[in-house]
Amino acid sequence: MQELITRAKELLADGTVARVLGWKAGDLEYNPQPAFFTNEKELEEFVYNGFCGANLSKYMIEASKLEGKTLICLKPCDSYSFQQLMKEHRIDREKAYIIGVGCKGKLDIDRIKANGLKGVTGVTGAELTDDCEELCVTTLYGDKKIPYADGMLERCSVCKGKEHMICDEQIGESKDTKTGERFAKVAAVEEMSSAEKFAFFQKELSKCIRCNACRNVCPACSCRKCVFDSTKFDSAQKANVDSFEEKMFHIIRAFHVAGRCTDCGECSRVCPQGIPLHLFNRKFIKDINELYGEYQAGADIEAKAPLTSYVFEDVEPSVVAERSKS
Amino acid sequence: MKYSYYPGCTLKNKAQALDMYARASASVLGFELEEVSEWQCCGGVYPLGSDEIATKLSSVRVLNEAKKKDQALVTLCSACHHVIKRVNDDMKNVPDIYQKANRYLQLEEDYRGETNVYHFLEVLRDQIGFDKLKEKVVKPLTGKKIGAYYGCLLLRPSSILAFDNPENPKILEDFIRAIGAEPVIYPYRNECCGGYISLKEKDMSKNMCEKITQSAEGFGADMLITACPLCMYNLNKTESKKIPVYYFTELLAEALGLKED
Amino acid sequence: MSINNNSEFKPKIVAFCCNWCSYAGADLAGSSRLTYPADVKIIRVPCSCRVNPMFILRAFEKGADGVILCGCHPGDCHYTSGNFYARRRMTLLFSMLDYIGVENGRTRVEWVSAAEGVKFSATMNSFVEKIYSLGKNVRLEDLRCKN
Amino acid sequence: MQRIGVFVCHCGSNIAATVDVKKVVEMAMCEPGVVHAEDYPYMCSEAGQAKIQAAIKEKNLGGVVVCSCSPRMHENTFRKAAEKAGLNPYMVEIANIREHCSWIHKNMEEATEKAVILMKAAVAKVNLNTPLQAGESRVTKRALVIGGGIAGIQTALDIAEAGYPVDIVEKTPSIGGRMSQLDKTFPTLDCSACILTPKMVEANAHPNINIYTYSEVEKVSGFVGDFTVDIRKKARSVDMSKCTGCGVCQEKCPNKKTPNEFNRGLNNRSAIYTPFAQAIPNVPVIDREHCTKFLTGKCGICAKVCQAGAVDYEQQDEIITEKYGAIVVATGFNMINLDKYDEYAYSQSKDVITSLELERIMNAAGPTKGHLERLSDGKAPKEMVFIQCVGSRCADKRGKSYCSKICCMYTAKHAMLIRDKYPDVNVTVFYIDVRTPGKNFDEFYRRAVEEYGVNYIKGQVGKVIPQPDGKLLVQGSDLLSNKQILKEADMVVLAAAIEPEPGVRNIATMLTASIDTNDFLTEAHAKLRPVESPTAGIFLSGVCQGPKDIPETVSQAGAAAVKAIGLLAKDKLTTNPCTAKADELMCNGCSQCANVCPYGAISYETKLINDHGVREDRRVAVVNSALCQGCGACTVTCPSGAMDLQGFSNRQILAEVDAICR
Amino acid sequence: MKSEKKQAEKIKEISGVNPLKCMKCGKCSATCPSFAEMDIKPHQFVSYVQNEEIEELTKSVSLWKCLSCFACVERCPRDVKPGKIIDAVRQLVEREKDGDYLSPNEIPELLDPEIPQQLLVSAFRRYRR
Repeated sequence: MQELITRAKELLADGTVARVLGWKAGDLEYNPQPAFFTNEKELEEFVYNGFCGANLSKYMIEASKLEGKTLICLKPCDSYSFQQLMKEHRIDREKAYIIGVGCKGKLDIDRIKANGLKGVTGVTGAELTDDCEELCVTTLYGDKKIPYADGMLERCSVCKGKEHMICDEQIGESKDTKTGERFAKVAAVEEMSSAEKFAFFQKELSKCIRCNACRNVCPACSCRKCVFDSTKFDSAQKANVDSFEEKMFHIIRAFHVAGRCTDCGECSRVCPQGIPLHLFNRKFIKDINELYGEYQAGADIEAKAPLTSYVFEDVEPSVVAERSKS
Repeated sequence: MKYSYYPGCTLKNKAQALDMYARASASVLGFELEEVSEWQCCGGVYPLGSDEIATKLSSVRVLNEAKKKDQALVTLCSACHHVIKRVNDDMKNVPDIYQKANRYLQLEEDYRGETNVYHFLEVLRDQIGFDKLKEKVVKPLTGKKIGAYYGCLLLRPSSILAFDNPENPKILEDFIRAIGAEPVIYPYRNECCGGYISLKEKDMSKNMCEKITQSAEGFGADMLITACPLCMYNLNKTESKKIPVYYFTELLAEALGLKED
Repeated sequence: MSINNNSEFKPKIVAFCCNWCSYAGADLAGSSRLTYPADVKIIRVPCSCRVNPMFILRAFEKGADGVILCGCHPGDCHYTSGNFYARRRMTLLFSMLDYIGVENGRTRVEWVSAAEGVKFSATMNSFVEKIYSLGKNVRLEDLRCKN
Repeated sequence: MQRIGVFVCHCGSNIAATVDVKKVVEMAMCEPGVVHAEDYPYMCSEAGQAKIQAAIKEKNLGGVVVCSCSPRMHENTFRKAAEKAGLNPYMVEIANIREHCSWIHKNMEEATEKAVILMKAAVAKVNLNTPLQAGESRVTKRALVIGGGIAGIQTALDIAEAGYPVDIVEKTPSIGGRMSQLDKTFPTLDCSACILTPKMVEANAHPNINIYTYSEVEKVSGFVGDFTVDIRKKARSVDMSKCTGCGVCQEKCPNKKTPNEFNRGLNNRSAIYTPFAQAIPNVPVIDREHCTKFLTGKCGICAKVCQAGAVDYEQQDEIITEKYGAIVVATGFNMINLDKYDEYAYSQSKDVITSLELERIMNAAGPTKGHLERLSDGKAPKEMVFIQCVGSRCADKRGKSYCSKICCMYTAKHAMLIRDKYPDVNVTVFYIDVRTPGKNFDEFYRRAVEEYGVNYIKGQVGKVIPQPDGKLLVQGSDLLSNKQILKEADMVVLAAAIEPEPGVRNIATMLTASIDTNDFLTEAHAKLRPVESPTAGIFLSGVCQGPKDIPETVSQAGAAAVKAIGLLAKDKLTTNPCTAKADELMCNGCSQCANVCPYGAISYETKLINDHGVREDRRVAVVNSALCQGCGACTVTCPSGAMDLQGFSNRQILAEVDAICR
Repeated sequence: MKSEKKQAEKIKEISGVNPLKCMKCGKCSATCPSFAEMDIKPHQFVSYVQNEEIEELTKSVSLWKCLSCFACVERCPRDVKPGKIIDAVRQLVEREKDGDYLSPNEIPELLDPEIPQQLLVSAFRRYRR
């Protein structure tokens, strides 16, 4: 972290960048938030620790409109989003100075609490100075040690890799955190009967309060005006009467980002209701990989996106019925 | 470089020359032919029927042996090459055949055409290189005018054998040049010698071979070379036979200085 | 229309047909007097690629029991490539609907040329039959929309 | 809310027998916005149209729904009627209650219910219709013809005669194309040069025609009526304005070892050359790949002997950019490579030749000065064998699946010419079928057989076997006598398949013109629009579209010219108003829509946008309505819904959906 | 008649050949080295199967004259593979009782000292079930 701050100060001082886009401590220590820093003084608040899960790429859309360059800190997975936004001309590469920051897996306070911990008051071991093997959780009932991996976001256990797709320089070490199969949960749902699937999603989606946090955080959901706020589809400003409205919203949202979603997992991370929203996006990714060939959004700026290309021999939609387990 | 090697029945018997000279030459050229253990006869002709499975199994076993060693399989006799190469193609591309064959064989791992099958000549051309071969020649056959006789089995069907241009092949001609002799190109070099028909229809194959040898002689060949014991047998049966026929490996050994006079 | 609890199931089926092939195929079915159930209502679109997943979900939201999309055969699109895009979009959308537990028989894509009146009629007959066998769509219906 | 009128047609009894039209009218009056509804036996009749027009005026209608037959039948009729009454034609919608309702349902109640729903959907849609104006785009009154063979020349002449300027771009140093290589033409046997050369001269002299030889199309942008084309004029190394065409340079050129393309490589030419004596322009080209001066720096003889001082070794390629309203493709054909047909011994024997090579041999300006002789030993042949369908009608990977169409006739021509000029030469033709569909064609072929004694044998040849004595043994089938024939010949002529000139694929890509698996350009409609590409403003002339002979080529060239003239004659083009349109305020500028547009109609501009008081430069999509054909692919790709299709807008379609599911 | 139809289907199945692809150019017969010895010629085999006249084919001496040299297969412009049809008919015959063309008894007189093993192996495969 110190190295990052030092480098940021240097770049501010020599005029390479006009501001720094990073994280600063939030109201709670395990809740750092994205922030712009414009001078050395402000940088004192800069943090980069195991809780800095927020993907900063989307902030670059606004930063691209500002005078001068912005130093942006990107974790390996964030760099996919950044590159995807570049591909869509939403951000200006020339306006960014990218520091690829190391990643040893990002933490989630809810996951930590899920280890049976109550009255959590603080967490140590997330400073990224060590190998990130263990966390020490301070609770009202005493300290408790848990393995670092047990406090990690789901997305880190199915990490795409610790390589930055794009950056100007790299600071900090990374550590492989992949332990699981990315599509395991999707495959498990696919195995369910039709009724089970319906029950599963109805249960999850009925929690949705349409707070739009998923939409706001999603780097692919960067429309100036969302269709759900627009009069063009008669779909705006509807009260949620039943679960269908949520389904429609989440299906369409997933469809709109299909082929563009980098699977950064921010939607699930920010959902206050804990809905595993990434299961929608990952379903599309899995289908795309299986039906049209492996595709990772944001990995290759030149690659043709699956929904804006085709081959004559593409499968027919009837494949869905053929593949369906239910 | 080590290859699995499938000699086939005739090379163990009537065509020992073809086999012997090939092995000797191989060691000089820097590769080794490791004979597949307990190989069985390929059957001599490729079973054309789409429903014939059992007759293809001996080839599959050989191919699988090579696969287990992670080696390419080298053949020498044209007939064996034809059969094994085609069975291999079936095992790779024809679901009905590879499914049934694997069901019969109950191998540890299904065989799906993984082994590469090369004719000895293909090894010379593609792995060793005729230029390289030329460098190793100590007794060039200078001044000899040699007609290459391909026959049918090595060339056709070209979509599967992929050996050379089936209508105007040049691999043996290039070989002849490499050993210092002069190739004679004549139009019957890719026509059939009569093959297995010579057992019962001796006149038919005689007629065919007559055409072949006369054409070769007419274009000025002193001798013919072949890779096939059956071609050799049939060509030697012509009435007006004047032109000698050799296995190409014999001339190769000679050029490499391996043949005792 | 009022809700008639006693009435037997009359499915609502929306068929999106591209103007150049399938709509003309439907016309041909008509001029050939090839019947299919009146439950099917056709919406004309210029090309199968004009059909937005929103339209399909909206139909279900409003109480449709089945939605079918018909376009030119792959390779015959009036706009050269529209149906190729439609094919990918619909494949993914249908897969998603199946994934969330909507019976996959409720959605279908068929390629019907302007000359295939017989196919159009046969397709509609089989689709309607399928929808009858699935019964009323409850999983995607928005109750608010009933009146 | 529009003021809507609903008009229900009985179509005699076609609709009224199964649909209760009165009920539909009654239900229509209950729909919001509907201020008028009536039925009539024949809405499409003049009286029916008059009723609509009267209602539009009297009730001040803003939208019209006609419940009638398919819109594919009478949408235009009703739109025109509405327009005459002062209503924007795009405010008319049709509810198809005939083909989609009355004709397929037998139960009146059921059919009426459906008709009502279809009417409601149309009303719901028309409520959201907006008046649309057909757009206009200008037409550059100049045509480009790609290819300077007989097809290109004829097209150019016809367009030029109509008064429009035309440019011909020809890849080789001279116009003339394949036809200039031919000796005689069927079925009249007149000399090819005698009929072609005057056309070449005429084209060259025509005030409206400008010829770029030794040039290629490099880049095409724009759209129908307004194409911009970059033409690369390759360095000729000879100043066209100075050269007098005296030919001394070619005579003195010491490097005469280059295969002569014009003579199919049967003899050699100099490095500085004109392809043939009647070349237009009669200005030589230095073949830099073979010229000693360019290869080694030494020589320079041509410059020394040129009294006009025209030779210019420093000349560079030049790019000319020009605007055109129409483009005609006339890129022609080539013979296939015969490497894969070695059973016919083409590569083994010099005396096995292609038909085009025979044309050169028979031609007085050819490599043998018109004497029929064997290329191996110069001897006169006594036995000639022709083999048909070499590479044509092949289902294997070696050849082409199509019939090359011209071979039967030119072979009959060759056979006849040989028998005429050399009566002692026997001619045998191995054929599979003799195809002579053309005026006087079969008569021509019969003359070859009956009057000239050409021996036609039905059966393909299996192998051509060169003999030690230089003869060729032809082993073929005679299917009619069920025999295998061994025929000794002195020369064998192969009717090789023709294929589109290889460069056409590149040109088609530049033009976004579609091309089939055989690389023939696709026509907009196989029967009804055979000389137009599906891409507007692109026309097809000659063999680039499919195999054809000279008479057919010339008629197609004329047809393509007429289509081009029809376009150039317009000052403005009206465009389909049902095009996509981007809402600048909502557009993200993400480029996804452009990726799916089949017409390249979407581009991006950086514009100053005033978004509710926020003024900023934004990258936004702009649809060129002249290019957009209205498929709507972009609208679905657009996640924000900024892109919409006029006439089929999201809200319109959703309104239909709602009406149907209500 | 009916069984001939069945046999024709069997031949198509064993050979994998679709006789309808044939355009009747005769290149197979033009190229066949055994043409002179055959009573029914290669191109006719295709037509016979197409017309379901199998009876005559099964009696044809051509079955035993074809070399399976694949010249017809290689050169066929329509990818019909007449050689495979002939082989399929041969199999049809051999799979019947007494269908063998070579009996072990005749072998001794056919032998000579130079005969390579593969000749016997091949002949057995071709002539017998």
